[in-house]
Amino acid sequence: MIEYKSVLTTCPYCGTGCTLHLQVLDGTLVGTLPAKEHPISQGGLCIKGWNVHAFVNHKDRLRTPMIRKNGKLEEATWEEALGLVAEKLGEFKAKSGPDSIALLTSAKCTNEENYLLQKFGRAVIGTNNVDHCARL
Amino acid sequence: MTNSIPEFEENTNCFFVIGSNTSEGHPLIATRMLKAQKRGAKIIVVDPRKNQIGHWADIFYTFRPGTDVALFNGLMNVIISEGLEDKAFIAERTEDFEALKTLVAEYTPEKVAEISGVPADGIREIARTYAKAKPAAILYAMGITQHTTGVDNVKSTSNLAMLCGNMGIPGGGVNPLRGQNNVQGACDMGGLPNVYPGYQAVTIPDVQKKFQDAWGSAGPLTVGLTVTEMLHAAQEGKVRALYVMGENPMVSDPDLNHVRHCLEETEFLVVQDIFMTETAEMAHVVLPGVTFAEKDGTFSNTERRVQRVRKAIEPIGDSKPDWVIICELAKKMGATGFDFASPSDIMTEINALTPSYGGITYARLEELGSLQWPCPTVEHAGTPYLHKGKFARGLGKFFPLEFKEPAELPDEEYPFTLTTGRLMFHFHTGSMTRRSEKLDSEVPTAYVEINVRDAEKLGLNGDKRVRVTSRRGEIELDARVTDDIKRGVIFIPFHFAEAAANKLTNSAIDPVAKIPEYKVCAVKVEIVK
Amino acid sequence: MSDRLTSLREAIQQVFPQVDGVLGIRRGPGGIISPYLFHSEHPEELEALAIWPKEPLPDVLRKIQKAHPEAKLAIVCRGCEERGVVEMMKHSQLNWDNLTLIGLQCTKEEAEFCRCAKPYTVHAKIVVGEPIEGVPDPVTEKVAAMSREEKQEFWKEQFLHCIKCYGCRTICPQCFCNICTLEDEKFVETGRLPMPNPSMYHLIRAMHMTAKCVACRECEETCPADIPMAVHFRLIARDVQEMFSYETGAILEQKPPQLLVLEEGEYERTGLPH
Amino acid sequence: MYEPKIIGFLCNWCSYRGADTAGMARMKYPPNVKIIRVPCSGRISPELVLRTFREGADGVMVLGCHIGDCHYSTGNHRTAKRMPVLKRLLEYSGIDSDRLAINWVSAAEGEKFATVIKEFTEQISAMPPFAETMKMEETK
Repeated sequence: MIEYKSVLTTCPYCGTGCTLHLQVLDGTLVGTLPAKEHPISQGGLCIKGWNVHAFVNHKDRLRTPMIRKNGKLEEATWEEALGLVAEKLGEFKAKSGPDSIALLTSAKCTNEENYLLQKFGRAVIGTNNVDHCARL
Repeated sequence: MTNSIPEFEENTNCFFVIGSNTSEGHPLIATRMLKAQKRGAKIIVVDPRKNQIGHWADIFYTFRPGTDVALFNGLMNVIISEGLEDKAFIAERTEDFEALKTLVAEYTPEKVAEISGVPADGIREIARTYAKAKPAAILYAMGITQHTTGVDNVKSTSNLAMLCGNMGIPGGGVNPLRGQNNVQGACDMGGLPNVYPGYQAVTIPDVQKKFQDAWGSAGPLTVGLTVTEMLHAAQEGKVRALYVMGENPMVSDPDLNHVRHCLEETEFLVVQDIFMTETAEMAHVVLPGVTFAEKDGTFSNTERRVQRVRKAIEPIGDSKPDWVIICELAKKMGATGFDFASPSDIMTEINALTPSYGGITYARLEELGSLQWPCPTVEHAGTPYLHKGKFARGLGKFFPLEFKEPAELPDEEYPFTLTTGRLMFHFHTGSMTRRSEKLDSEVPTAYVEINVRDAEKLGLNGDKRVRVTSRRGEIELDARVTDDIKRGVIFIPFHFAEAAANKLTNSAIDPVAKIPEYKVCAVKVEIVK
Repeated sequence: MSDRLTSLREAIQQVFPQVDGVLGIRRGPGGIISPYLFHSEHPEELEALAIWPKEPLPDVLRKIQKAHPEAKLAIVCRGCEERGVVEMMKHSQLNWDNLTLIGLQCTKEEAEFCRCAKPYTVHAKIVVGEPIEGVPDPVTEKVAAMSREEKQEFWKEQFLHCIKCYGCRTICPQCFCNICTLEDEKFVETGRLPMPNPSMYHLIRAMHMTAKCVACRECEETCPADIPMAVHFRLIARDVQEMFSYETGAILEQKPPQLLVLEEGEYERTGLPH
Repeated sequence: MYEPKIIGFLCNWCSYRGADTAGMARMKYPPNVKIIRVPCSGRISPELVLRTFREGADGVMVLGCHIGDCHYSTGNHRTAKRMPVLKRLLEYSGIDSDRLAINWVSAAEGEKFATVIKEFTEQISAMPPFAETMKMEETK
């Protein structure tokens, strides 16, 4: 079956909040279309919005976790990488207290992800050292 | 933003744009202003550079970077001395007007002209146009906030808006245009050192208890560190581990040489991102997250409008949605309360703990498309504009503010003022747009804008390569000679790591908001032989 | 309106057995519409079928057919979209033999929104709705009646509003070249806003739309700055008809004039010297 | 009176040789036209003409072989089809289309070449400089 759909989503660039359609053909992105009758973007987009699909499949995308070994970042499994992060954060928390750890959430991630990371920082680590680039 | 974007087209009669390159930073908000202009609304733009929006404006003036408070005081001086203020609004809804009146009386248009470079008659013209065209909206962006007087600047905008009764009405208000798609949401969700989700202060014991009850454990009663403070603390060894999700301080933060040094001092740096950013290259562990196209969720735009992000394709390679990574990490550390099956589940928890998001559910977003907070219950229709009838604190407070000079002024050795900003074709640290062929071909690398006459004085004939140096660092890049920038000011877009404007910028911060002064620092320019 | 929607659903169901998919429009979250390929396996999806506003379907069709050249596809098309499909076929962008057209005739309101002279299909065998007469185009007439100085002023202001989003080019069903002159910095300067010579972008595009514009007005609709660029295309379309007797998208067998040599009698109508 | 800048695109096979013929016969014509030799008038696309105006030309001429004499048999048919449309487009945009001239000059027509150049130069000289009428560069 040939599958073509247009997925309505929100532009990941500036704060205007234009929505757009990602055109998906057989599971791959083939383009962007604006959303007509949307209260903000009104069927239009800027040049960044029109090209929003372009970086998603870029060859530079990170595909596997990486751990620094002997000064170099080397590919690792999720198990190893998350295991190491959990171990280290636990260690610092125990040895130097929760405030020896700081977290940056992201103006590029979703509300849910921001919520989770600050919850992680406050509930699991126990610090208010949580910020993001709002000022930058 | 206190108000909404659709109101600009329908209601606003005057736009006062200051510190915002709207046509490049927020193109579709700028074109909304054009639509309003066609029905007679006036556009006023004041900026050190004549951007495209400046070319569209009915009234345009350049001014000296960092003199915003003086300019606002001058405008209010004219409005009060000509009796154009909204007396009923001031009497009913505000306090401390007399103090403001006394202070701004000192700021005559002539005096302000000397400080800001806007001619006295220009100040009168702007003041009259703004005051007579109700509803009038003030629009600003980082040009107002990224100063050591950032908080004063913001308070000045609301002083002016209240003075003319432009608060709590459709099409008016004070409208900071947020630069990133979800910077509003990141703040709303408590991605700040002083508040839990929904701006509930960490210092209030009842709030702490609320989150302890919900999560089993919560943060301390003391305010945490901001980005800038974290980096200093890392250098001092007080912060030993740093977890960075989707940020790139190695390009975005001020005084990059210092940032590099701080990150090198960090014992354990975890970076969760979609590309090998300049920051990720320094990490001990790199976790591959996914782009907006590969996950579900919500973003909150600059007008507090919460909208859905929908998964269109499967994650690339072994990458995972950021929310999945955090849940897995938390569980690895033995935490409970991270068993979410979907972002919709997470939103249910947010609904319960964040009063302003109480009624923003996935089911409602599916039906309505978007909802603007505050939206406390599932019956609530959302809030297009704030402060209707009453301010959150009761009466609106006027803040009499004296003008203060920026932290670093040009001098003989560093005679130019550097201001930084954005381009239409790129975004923030460029990690996405510079990997987009079309966008990259428009502007493949950094440049510095310099006034024609300044260029002549330097002996720059045409566009050539120059070295720009500040007290903190130096970069080499191409010059772009133009009429559209004030003399004595140069502009460098901050998207480009190879000629990072932030190697030059000053990390002096606003004492309250802790925002660095990106918009003013002193530099010199030399031709590269 | 709802009648047409029901009839269109029936027409699609009727076509389903003969094709691998039917390209149409569906109404999604928040009432926002988008192109979608409907399948006979999921007739329930037709519940979300929509007809207005329209979407640039011929371009979507081209993308699908490129990936699936053998697939039998149907497309719901209005007059303009049918013309779009015909022109794309003439420029070897679509395989006509594998296509079924389901014509959708526009209402008067829709035609007025598009200032459309031909709001009806002529080739589609299956048709929904009754064809209506074309409507006048007051915007084009207004510009045509201006003096030279007024025209210059008018376009100067319009073009200054251009934010260089390339939306008009990207959404156009007739802009399918792999290499685009508008992205060539020899002609359109890169990286500057407002564009130093905005008329270069717009006049080059107008020339490239000669005998190609199918009057769907998608470009004007997507323009954030509301530049009425179709005015140029429509005025030129009249000239092309007058000089080369070519009506874009109308006759399947007629080759586009810019690809061909001068025909008998054409030279005399160009107004060039002898 | 100002000296207009005129660019003449001349096809290699007919018009450029026509210019040679005129030169060899020492015919007099004004020096305003800067000649650019091209393989065929059909090479001159509308965007090249527009760019020539952008770069500061007050007038542009495209001279090719007579219809029927094209070295590539139908190259100049393109010219005959595109340039009239471009002239109309210039008018719709508020630009005097007389600033663009299309003509046919064979290798033997030295005299015609001199006349065409002379008449076009006079015609352009009678108009104000292009930059003054069409402020294409205004936003720079």
